[in-house]
Amino acid sequence: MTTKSAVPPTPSPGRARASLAALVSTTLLLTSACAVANSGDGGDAGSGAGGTLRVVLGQEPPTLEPCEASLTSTGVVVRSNITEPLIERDPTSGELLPLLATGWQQSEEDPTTWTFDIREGVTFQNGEPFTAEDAAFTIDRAVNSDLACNVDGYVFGDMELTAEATSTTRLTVTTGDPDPILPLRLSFVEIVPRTTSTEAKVREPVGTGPYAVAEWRTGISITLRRNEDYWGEAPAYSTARYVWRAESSVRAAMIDRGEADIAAALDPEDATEENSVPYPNNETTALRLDGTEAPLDDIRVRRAISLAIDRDGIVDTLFDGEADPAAQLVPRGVVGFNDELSPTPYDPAAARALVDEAAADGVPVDRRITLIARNSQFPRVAETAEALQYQLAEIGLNVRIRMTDTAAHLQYQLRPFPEDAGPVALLIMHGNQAGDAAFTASQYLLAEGPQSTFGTPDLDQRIAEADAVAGPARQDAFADVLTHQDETVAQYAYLAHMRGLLGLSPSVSYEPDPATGDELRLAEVSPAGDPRPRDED
Amino acid sequence: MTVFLRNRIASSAIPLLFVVLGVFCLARLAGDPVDLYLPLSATEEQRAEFSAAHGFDQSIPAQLWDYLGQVVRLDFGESLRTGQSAGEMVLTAFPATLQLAAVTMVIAVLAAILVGSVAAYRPNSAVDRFSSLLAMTAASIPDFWFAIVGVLIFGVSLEWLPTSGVIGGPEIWVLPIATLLIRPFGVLVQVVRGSMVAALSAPYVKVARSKGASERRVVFGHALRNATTPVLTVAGDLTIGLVNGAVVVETIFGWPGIGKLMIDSILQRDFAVLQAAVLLTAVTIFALNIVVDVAHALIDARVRQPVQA
Amino acid sequence: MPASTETETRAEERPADDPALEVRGLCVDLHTAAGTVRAVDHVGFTVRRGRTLALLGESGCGKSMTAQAIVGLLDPVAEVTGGSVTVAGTDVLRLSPGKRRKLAGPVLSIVFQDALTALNPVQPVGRQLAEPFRIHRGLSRRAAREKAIELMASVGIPEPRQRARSYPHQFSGGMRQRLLIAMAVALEPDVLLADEPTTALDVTVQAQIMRLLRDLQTEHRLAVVLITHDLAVVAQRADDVAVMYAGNVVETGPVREVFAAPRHPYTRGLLDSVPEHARRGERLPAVPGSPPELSAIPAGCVFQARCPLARERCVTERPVLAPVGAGRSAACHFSEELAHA
Amino acid sequence: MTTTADPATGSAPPEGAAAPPGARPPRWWRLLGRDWAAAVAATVLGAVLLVALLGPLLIGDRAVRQNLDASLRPPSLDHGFFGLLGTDVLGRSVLARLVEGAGTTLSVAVPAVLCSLVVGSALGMWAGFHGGIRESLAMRLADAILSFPSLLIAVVVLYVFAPSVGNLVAILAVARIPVYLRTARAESTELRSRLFVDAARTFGTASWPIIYRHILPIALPTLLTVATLDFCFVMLTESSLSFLGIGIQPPEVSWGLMVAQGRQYLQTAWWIAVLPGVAIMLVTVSATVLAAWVRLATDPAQRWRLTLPRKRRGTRPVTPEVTA
Repeated sequence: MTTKSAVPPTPSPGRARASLAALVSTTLLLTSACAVANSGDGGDAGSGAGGTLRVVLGQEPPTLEPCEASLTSTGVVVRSNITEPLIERDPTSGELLPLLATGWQQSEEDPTTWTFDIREGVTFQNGEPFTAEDAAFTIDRAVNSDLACNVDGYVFGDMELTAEATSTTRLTVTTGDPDPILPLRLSFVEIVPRTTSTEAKVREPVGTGPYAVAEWRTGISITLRRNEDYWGEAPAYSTARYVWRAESSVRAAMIDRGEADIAAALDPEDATEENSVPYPNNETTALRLDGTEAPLDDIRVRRAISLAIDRDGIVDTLFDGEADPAAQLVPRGVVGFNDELSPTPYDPAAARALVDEAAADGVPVDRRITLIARNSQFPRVAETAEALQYQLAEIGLNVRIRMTDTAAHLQYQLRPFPEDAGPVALLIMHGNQAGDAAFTASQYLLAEGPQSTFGTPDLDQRIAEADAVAGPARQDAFADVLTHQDETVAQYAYLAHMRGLLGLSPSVSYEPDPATGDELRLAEVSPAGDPRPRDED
Repeated sequence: MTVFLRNRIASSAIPLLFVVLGVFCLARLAGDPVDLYLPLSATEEQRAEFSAAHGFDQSIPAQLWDYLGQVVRLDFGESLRTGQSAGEMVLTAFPATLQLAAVTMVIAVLAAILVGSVAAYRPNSAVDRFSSLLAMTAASIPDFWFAIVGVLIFGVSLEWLPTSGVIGGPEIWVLPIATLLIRPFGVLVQVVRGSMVAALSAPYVKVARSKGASERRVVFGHALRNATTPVLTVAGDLTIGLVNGAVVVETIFGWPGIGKLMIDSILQRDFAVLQAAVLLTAVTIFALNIVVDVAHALIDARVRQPVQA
Repeated sequence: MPASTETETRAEERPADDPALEVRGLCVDLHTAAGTVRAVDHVGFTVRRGRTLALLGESGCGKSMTAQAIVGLLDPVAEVTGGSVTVAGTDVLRLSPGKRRKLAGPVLSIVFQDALTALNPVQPVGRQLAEPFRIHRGLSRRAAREKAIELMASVGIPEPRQRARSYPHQFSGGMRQRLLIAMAVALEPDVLLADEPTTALDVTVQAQIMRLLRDLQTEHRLAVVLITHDLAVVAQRADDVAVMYAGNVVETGPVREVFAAPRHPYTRGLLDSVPEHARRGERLPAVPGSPPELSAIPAGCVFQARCPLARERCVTERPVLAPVGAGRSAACHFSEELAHA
Repeated sequence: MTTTADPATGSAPPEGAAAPPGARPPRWWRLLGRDWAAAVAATVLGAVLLVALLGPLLIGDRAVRQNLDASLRPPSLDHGFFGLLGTDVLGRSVLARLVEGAGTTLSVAVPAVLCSLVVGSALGMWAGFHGGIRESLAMRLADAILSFPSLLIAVVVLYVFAPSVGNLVAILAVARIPVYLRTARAESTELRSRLFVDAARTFGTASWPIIYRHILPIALPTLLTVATLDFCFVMLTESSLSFLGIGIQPPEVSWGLMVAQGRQYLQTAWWIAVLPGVAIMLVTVSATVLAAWVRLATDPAQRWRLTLPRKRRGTRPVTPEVTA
């Protein structure tokens, strides 16, 4: 900052003043001209019939791409609102119901082939008619393209699948091996028109649903407009607007204040009778015990852990009673749910005895176990981890807590597991949205399952057998698998079947179901005092 | 001045490169995004394919080289999470943060000068003690705490202000700004007070008084400008803090700013967005520092010219 | 005191022999950790227009505080507890701050010793010099600036128009002191207090500054109070002198007479310790011992501890400043003895 | 330079007032006693320090002892000493946790502040003293650290490496270095130009002794003030990291973590978040008050302010009222 002249030019004080003025005016300009705020669109007018339904989510959907709808944050907006599948599963009964397909059938002679009758008179929001060709295109796009769609991995794994439209109203799907639950799998495929790109994922999709994307203001809101040409019953609200707030207390405050009609996932301490309703959300929490590392490789230690957990205490104080102690990984309503299993009783004395016994046999019970949980996995997850840590310490185990973010948690959740992690007790939350224990077993119970640390050949065998049957036999077979895992493997110390809390303004009427967290059907929401029958045709 | 500016800008390029480099490597240390973006049951081939598609299969130096090549062409890559252009996402988010930061700092500086000067005028008086206590308390309130209490009181109980969001009139600014304001205000009041006490006891203030200058002239005409240097420095640092992300405020009030974007992209291992965001904020911060230096020079001639021996 | 012999250059409302500044019984108390102490104890003196009074004393004797009390710029620890300061017929100590401000500049003005810190470092000097005109004459920015440039020329700053835009740090020490003096005389005050105006400067520059002060005094018929510890400066520049010791004036009178025949042992001690000719720029020579702490000023004579003449009376009774000749006073019980010594 | 004792124009104590030659300056505790605010601040800090050091001995395992039946008890006298400030959701005594948290909080904040203070100041003074390329190198380093998202470092360190108090301290310390670096640089640049440093330099002294002997004593008060402000900042940042889930890891407990976790219970159980918040506030306000006082007390030019009788503190610094 040196100048060479002896008497350097100096700015007059006027110039300094001018620069201050410039600063101030720039600031004002910045604040008034930029587009973030002050762009109210008056759509806030309330939730009367024909008005706007205001929904507040926990986070902005990363995309609205239908083939990513198995991502909760995407699906909650897309599924059954913007796009629809061929078949829908009743979240409560588990029954499959026709939607864009009016009927379906597995071929008698060739169990690898299924045919679907396509509903007529349905148009996409862009005006194009919906045909079997669109359905075939969608399935092909979701499963066989290079898009790496979430639904592909989540529902279909590495299944071979070909879809073909034999006429405008008839679709044939062929699988490599016979698949008794193909219709259930297809209920996850949201139908898009043929014109959708196969090269890239779309951010704002076109579908056949009751609402169409009107505007997505990145970071601020997504607005859906009622699809006036919808083939089914017209929804009550002409518009729906989603916003997102990360803090549960703010979402609750928005309901209390009347700024939102529906709020996703409230924490128990923010929920009141007036602003929320609880609903079972199909999620089950448990500790997954790494059976390959001492001392967790000893089944007595694993059983002791199960005995040491005060499930009733945790459910009552931490979950405010909005959960049920669990005895298995799947909740009631899922095919394979075993009614005869009951939660392990809280018995620290017995647990301690088991640990002592193991210690006497040379099991290094004082080796440090890492209890890994994920931040904001569910409300009060940190407190839950602390309670578990304390209860396990009470029976003489050496446990430390490690809270992680999603990415780090996934490294422990999915094979290949991190090396040198030592014995890990992973706090998992498993949601079986498909309603069939096969999805649980293949992931969590197989010895080499992607989310399983160990197993037995015997258990693998039973799972394979159960997967091949259908109907009541399937139920019994999977129920048996779950019992068997408890008795001989005991990889999991179950915690609870969770319930969600949906923020609901008194001005709207809506009844959440187990799928609400993944699929919030706007068409089922109506202004209070005007309860609409759920369309369950 | 132009020479100075040119040198400053040139000398900023290398640290900027280091920032980019550091972020690039640290981000990759933070973990593999493959698991986050692929379905839980993705096969090995799918993983390999995903990695190859995004270049994660290459060595880090190779990735870095490619990235730098892209940056030179102003191509910041694509978000893993949303599929949008990272540069675009960052540019969309930045104005929200800048607006918050600018409004906050203008208010904080003006208010702090006022309160700090009043406090410094009579050191240790009741007014001084009270305003200092106020400032210190303000500076030590956790911001998320303040924000949530603010929402509960003004949003829910009193219904004076909207709870959150960016849709609406000027009232939506109140709580976010107030939350951001408390700390800079608290810190700046103390800085202003300190340097004003020093300035007011300087001999030239006595000289000004001996010329019959009014107290207002003494305080604002003579002392204040001398007291500006430390205030400017601290205000610059505080602004940097705000530009680098008002994460808490953006998270709670749902402001689509760069802080929220950055933390999201960190948690989601969305490298392209993270790198673009850091690059943009880093450039802004470097520019801000240059502005502060220039302001110093404008205010104090001694910075411009060497002191005569 | 002898009347001014200078020719009057301009008409005066007040009679020429009316004192421009009259200080009577001025007391300043300091509030310290140890309690309240008296730093300036009933100090009094008079200065007429065109004349110079030197306030002579060691560091810490209260001379600067006296000056600051007169112009009303005491630090908050210090408090005027008594006396009067009469300027232009009014006791400024009884004026409201606002009225007092009106006098600061046009009537009463002060030059500080360290010009680097006394000039505002972030304002161009021209603006600082223009300030008195803006405040008291209400001149426009531009007009005040012209006045400032004139002023700079009048105190001998070369290229004043260019230099007005420069900042204090771009001037040499002597130039800065000139600027400070220019600022003080801008509004042609009646009384100018110069608080060690040359302390920080080297010898040749000191002479220039003193010459400048004298020229200005002659030109404007200023009454000057010159605060210094430099005997040589007093001898050459002052008409009258007031010697201060531990907050008290111990001797006053015309410089020539006081220096020729001091009537207070302290004054004498000062003069004796200078070999033959007091040299310019030399610090006040040492009188054996050191001044008393303000918190421990004895009941009797303040100088008793160092005084060669001290006797029993000095311990119990404090001598008053009493006339010891034409226009001279001293505060010593034994001033007569000194006269004949 | 220091022989001119006449303070007529400076802000130094008026002649002979505060430090008469040979007199001892008033002892610091007497000065402290005169300033009730500083005295209270010192007492608070002393108490917190004592609690942090000795508290854990008294509370045993009560900070982690859970009792799900005693969840969310409000502060009351009914449940013994440790129920005085209520319990958290896991039925742990908030009082015991505050005591336990004091230690953790201080053991994060104090080392973090000290590290950044030492490293940043040393670098800054060195840079400011030498100027030129070394100065711009240090300044650009500061810019780089400032513009680096410390959150990213936090995430990497805490998720990839072990989350420990030591790592947390390191992150917070590195992130705050630029503040001291810039402050120290500014001070030493200004001081460099002063004569006495030049004189010392021409005698061929090495730079570090000059920095240590001439620059440090003058820059230190400012740096210490910045450090006190930063003390507060570090505690709050630690809390914000907990808010984002990457701070102190349970079952360890710090005030910041308590505030962050307790924020959910603001409406239902205010004591969980408010009490640690108040603790943070008390400590930072006390630290700031005490720092301001220390600064006055150690600055010979300012110390006289402390000696003013209370009633005169507020009087305006000009135009003394006439009482005679």
